[in-house]
Amino acid sequence: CNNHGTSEKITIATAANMRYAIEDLVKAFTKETGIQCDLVISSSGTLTAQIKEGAPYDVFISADTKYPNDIFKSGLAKNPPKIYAYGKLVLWTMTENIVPSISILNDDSIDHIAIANPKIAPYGKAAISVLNHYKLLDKIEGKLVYGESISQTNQFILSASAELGFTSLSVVLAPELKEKGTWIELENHLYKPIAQSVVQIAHEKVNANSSKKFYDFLFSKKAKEILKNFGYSVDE
Amino acid sequence: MIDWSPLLLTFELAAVTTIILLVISIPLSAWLANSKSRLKPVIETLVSMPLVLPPTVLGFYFLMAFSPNNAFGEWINEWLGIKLVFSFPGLVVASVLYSLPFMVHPIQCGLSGLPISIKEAAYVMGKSKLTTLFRVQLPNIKPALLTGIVLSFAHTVGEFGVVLMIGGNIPGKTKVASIAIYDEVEALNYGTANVYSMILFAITFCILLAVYLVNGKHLKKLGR
Amino acid sequence: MIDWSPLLLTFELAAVTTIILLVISIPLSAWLANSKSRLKPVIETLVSMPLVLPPTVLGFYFLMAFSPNNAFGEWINEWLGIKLVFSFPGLVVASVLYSLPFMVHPIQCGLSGLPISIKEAAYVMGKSKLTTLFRVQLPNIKPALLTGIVLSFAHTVGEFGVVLMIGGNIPGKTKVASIAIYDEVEALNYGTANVYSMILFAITFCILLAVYLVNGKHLKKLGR
Amino acid sequence: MIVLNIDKKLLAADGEMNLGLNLTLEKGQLITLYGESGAGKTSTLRLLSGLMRPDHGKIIVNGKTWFDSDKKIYLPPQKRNIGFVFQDYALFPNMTVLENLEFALGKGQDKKNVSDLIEIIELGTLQHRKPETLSGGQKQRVALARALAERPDILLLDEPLAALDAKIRLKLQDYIQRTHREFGLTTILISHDIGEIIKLSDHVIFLEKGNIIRQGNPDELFINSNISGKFKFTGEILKIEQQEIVYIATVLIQNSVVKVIVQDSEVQDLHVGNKVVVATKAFNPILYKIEG
Amino acid sequence: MIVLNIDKKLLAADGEMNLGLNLTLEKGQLITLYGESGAGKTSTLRLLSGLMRPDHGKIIVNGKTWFDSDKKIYLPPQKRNIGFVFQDYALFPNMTVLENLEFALGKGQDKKNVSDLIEIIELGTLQHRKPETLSGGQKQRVALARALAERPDILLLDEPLAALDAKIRLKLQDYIQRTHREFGLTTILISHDIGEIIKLSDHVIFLEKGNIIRQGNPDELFINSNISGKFKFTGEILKIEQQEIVYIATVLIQNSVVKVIVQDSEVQDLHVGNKVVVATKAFNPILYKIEG
Ligand SMILES: Nc1ncnc2c1ncn2[C@@H]1O[C@H](COP(=O)(O)OP(=O)(O)OP(=O)(O)O)[C@@H](O)[C@H]1O
Ligand SMILES: Nc1ncnc2c1ncn2[C@@H]1O[C@H](COP(=O)(O)OP(=O)(O)OP(=O)(O)O)[C@@H](O)[C@H]1O
Ligand SMILES: [Mg+2]
Ligand SMILES: [Mg+2]
Repeated sequence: CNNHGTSEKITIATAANMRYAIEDLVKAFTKETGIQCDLVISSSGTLTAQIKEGAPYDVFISADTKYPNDIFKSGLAKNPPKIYAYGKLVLWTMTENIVPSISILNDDSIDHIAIANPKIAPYGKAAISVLNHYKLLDKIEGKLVYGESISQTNQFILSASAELGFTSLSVVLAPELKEKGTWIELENHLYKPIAQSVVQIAHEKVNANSSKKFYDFLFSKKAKEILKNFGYSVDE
Repeated sequence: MIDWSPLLLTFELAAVTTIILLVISIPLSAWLANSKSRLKPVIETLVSMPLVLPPTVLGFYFLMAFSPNNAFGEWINEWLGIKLVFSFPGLVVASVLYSLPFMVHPIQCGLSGLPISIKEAAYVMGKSKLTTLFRVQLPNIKPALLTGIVLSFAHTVGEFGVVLMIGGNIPGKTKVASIAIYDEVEALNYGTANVYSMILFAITFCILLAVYLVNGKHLKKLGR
Repeated sequence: MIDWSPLLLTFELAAVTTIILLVISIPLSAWLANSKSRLKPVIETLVSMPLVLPPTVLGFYFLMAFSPNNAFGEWINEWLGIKLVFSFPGLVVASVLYSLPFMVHPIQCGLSGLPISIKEAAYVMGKSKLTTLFRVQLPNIKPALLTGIVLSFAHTVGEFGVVLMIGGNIPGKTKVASIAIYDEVEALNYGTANVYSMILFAITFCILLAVYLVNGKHLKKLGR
Repeated sequence: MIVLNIDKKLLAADGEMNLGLNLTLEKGQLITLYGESGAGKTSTLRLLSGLMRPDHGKIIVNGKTWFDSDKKIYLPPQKRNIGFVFQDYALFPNMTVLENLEFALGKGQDKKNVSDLIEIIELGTLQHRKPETLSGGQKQRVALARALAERPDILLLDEPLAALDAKIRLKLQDYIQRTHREFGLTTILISHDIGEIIKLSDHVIFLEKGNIIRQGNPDELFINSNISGKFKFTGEILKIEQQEIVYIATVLIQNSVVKVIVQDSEVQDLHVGNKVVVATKAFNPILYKIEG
Repeated sequence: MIVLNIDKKLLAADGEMNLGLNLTLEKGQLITLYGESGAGKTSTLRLLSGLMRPDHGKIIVNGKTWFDSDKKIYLPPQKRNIGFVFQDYALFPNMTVLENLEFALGKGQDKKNVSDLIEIIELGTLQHRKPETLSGGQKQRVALARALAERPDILLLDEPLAALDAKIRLKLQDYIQRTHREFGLTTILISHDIGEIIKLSDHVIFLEKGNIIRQGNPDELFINSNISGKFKFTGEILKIEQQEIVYIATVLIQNSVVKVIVQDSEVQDLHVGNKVVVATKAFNPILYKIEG
């Protein structure tokens, strides 16, 4: 967010996996409209629970469709969830002498493979599909370590505690991390598309006008460009 | 580049929580130390129970309880005009409940370790239980009070799960240092996270060290 | 459908951690209670410091330190053959460090509250410091030991951030109840989360209540 | 007047012991409780002060009911205007000697009491010290002064002078006696020292295993025959030597030693360590002034 | 033989006080420390037992150096075979009476010692009780027995009998004496009771403000110095009345009041409140035994 001399301000609740892209998005949005934004970054589950108990968030940008759907069903969203981008899965390593590939996962030199918890994180679910596709899951299940969110999975990989790990393309493309480690992108057809959606929250104090502006901005050309830069695919 | 407001908020929260905990725990501990009631072990156990739930989950239950959608939250909101979710008072209430055992147990343990005759001597002098507690018993269990204060304070500084859930991470209002650090670590900005951690660490270290030094001098004066 | 293994793992972790903490804290507290060293306040402060970092962040630092890429982690791995990341021993080490103040401070406080002449009487009898500590001093600070045990145990049961970070949430190996509950809450399966919480709550409640009841009876026998 | 009529079960050496007291104590008297270790002396003081609750019975002090099991009256210790010197002193470790005494003052009482007391117990130079660094005897003096500071109606003394040397002991005996008289106190003392008891008390109560086995004035109780003649002292036999047909007993009285001739018939009954009264009928004393 | 030659700065009533001891004590003797409250008696025992460290000097016991500030020798209390009865008893609250005694036994020592001791201190029925519920005197007896249980070479007694009644006191005096002799102990006792001192001790040391002002055998110190074949007491003048040409002074001695005729020439110097000595040359005292 930045100071633009206007009193208008919205709070955007964002899932952890969008944390890199959202900063650029918000910058562009504020530049365009002068509306300031506060960012609250947390897990989708937490944000959902908080919104249901009246958290003062205006827009909820989730990492999948399940949580926005839940909010919509509870009557707290202005409209049904709308997909703004699709995430992509990568296999990433920090260890110098490892070249990431599916085949290496079964190698004895690999002790731990980090994935996000498939129960709650869409990237984890996608990683499991990939492993299933290669019929690897049974063989390497003992090597899997689970991060509670994509961020935590990243920490397992970055600290090299896990030699390899599945994460989102947006992470490895983030400016801070571009030079770190090596990664390969996994083919799209190996997992169900990771559809990320957004809802506009409906509560009394909501800044309807401004939040609508942001909501619309997310589907603008400018926003799509930013999202693409961060490795998301968008409907065009 | 450092945003100081989370740090300020943290120490404000820790200080307020510790003070409130002292106020609540002193009568509660005194009751526990004296009581022969059958309820006593039950209360002793209950005091520790908030600890056994993961903080975020505890925070989730607090969120449910404090929410204005709920009878209790609504009641607080209407009668006291305090909104407990996503507000500083809410953080305080949650932290107090969560850190209660760290204050209550040491004080109770200190009080029950004092020789009974000291208390009795004050009673016979006509001093009320309250006067005796504040002028005689508490001043003689300073190490126990200190333990309670240090544990509660440090625990509140590092508290994170409960605060995140109930506070909602709103900058300047409920975004305390622990959450800020967590955020930076999550964002893989280890540099900033380290700086925050070091500052938090250094300030807390100085506060606690000062407390222990003063305490040590005090005891030395006593000729111990 | 309840999976019992996280619950078993939790109580195993809490029990092992509490026992190790007792073993470490008794000599440390005894040293702190006796020492007139200038280092004493510094050590007292350091013991509390792990508390002031958010657990996940602390866990992250542990992860860095324990990682086999790191000098320390490598050393442990090579010399002791123990891998501390993503393993039960790692959970134990992290929990021990994290809960250290809950054991050390109450015991220290209890020891320094005992009349000096009791210790001296044992020394004059020719009893070594060790014998005196175990046969005379510790048996006379049961409430303080109890406080330490209860706080450490409960805190380890509810621990979540550190354990999650260092443990990697591996079912049957490092997936403890607190993480399982958190998972269910995150997955919006509030029903299952409630069931888990209730079970965790109920079991811990029974354990602590039993401890306090036994303790209460014991004190009553003493005629207190 | 203090009327005590109470029962209390105690855990004594040989199983349960019933402490049964049925006593009427006159106002203004100095009463001594005497009896073996474990007889129930301390317990009696605790029952009277309200620190221990009788199982049943009544305590009425100057017409006011302090305890009545039938009417369910139980005045808490705070409401009983009592001074108590504990066997273990029970000084407040966090307060200096002066603060201990000042804390004992009631509302609106004069601080001058305290400075007088400090002078009398000769602790002036110690007044800013904490109890922990005092010697046993110093502590005991502070405890006594503290109990007097609150100007109680009833003063309970649980062996207040046991740890004191002869000099300060005599001084404090005098002080107890003087305060007792000046303030019209009713004082109950526990003491094992017969000389002290005879010197100080108007009335002695013998306790044995929780029961009053005898009571009366100390002369009656401790001295077999009623001694005529005015001049008499209690002392202790230090030595008995035979010299031809008579025996010479060396007796310690206060700090002086007296040699007394004892007849053969009397000597059977006397042993070293026995407490005795030395009296005389014919006596021509001379006075020497003590300088200083 | 115990050679003590040490200095220790203490925080006394009136600022710093130097406890300076230069003593040679013979093996097997029973030595009493006597002196005012705060004179340094307890501190002396603590220095000897190793619980307090002298500032400088030497302690040599039976040829063995326990402390030497020059040679930097400091034997810890554990290595000094000493029995100590503390002024506050210091019983272990977690152990029963029996366990307290058994804990004190050295390795391989016979448990029979303990049962003998329990019988002697008459606490048989109390042996399974915890110290907390014992009376003050009962505690003191346990403390004494515990110190004897370890069969020390040197026994240090800090007012071991202060809280006891006369009967048990006499009994324990005998027991201390007997053990002292039987086991060839060297015993150092702190006591304020002159009778007790004369009865028990071979050697008395007078301490005043940290210094030894006199020492010798108790008869020398307490008897010869005080006695001059005469009978004399200190007292206080209560009243002086004129009767014709003589004056009659009423003097309070202990609890008795004596009337003494004073000559005109003497009366100038005497005033009410003066301390005086009352003495006599012709005196035929009679002894009466006190029961109790
Ligand atoms: N740990 C200490 N450090 C410094 N001074 C002390 C310490 N303990 C006691 N003192 C002081 O040393 C002096 C002598 O104390 P000590 O206990 O030896 O006296 P005492 O002769 O045993 O007296 P009492 O008969 O009253 O027990 C006292 O003035 C006391 O205040
Ligand atoms: N709180 C208590 N509950 C039950 N019994 C007790 C309690 N306190 C003391 N007693 C017992 O009551 C009896 C009388 O104790 P008390 O302290 O009155 O004795 P005492 O006459 O003061 O003896 P001493 O001269 O040794 O101080 C003892 O046998 C003691 O063990
Ligand atoms: Mg008693
Ligand atoms: Mg002493």
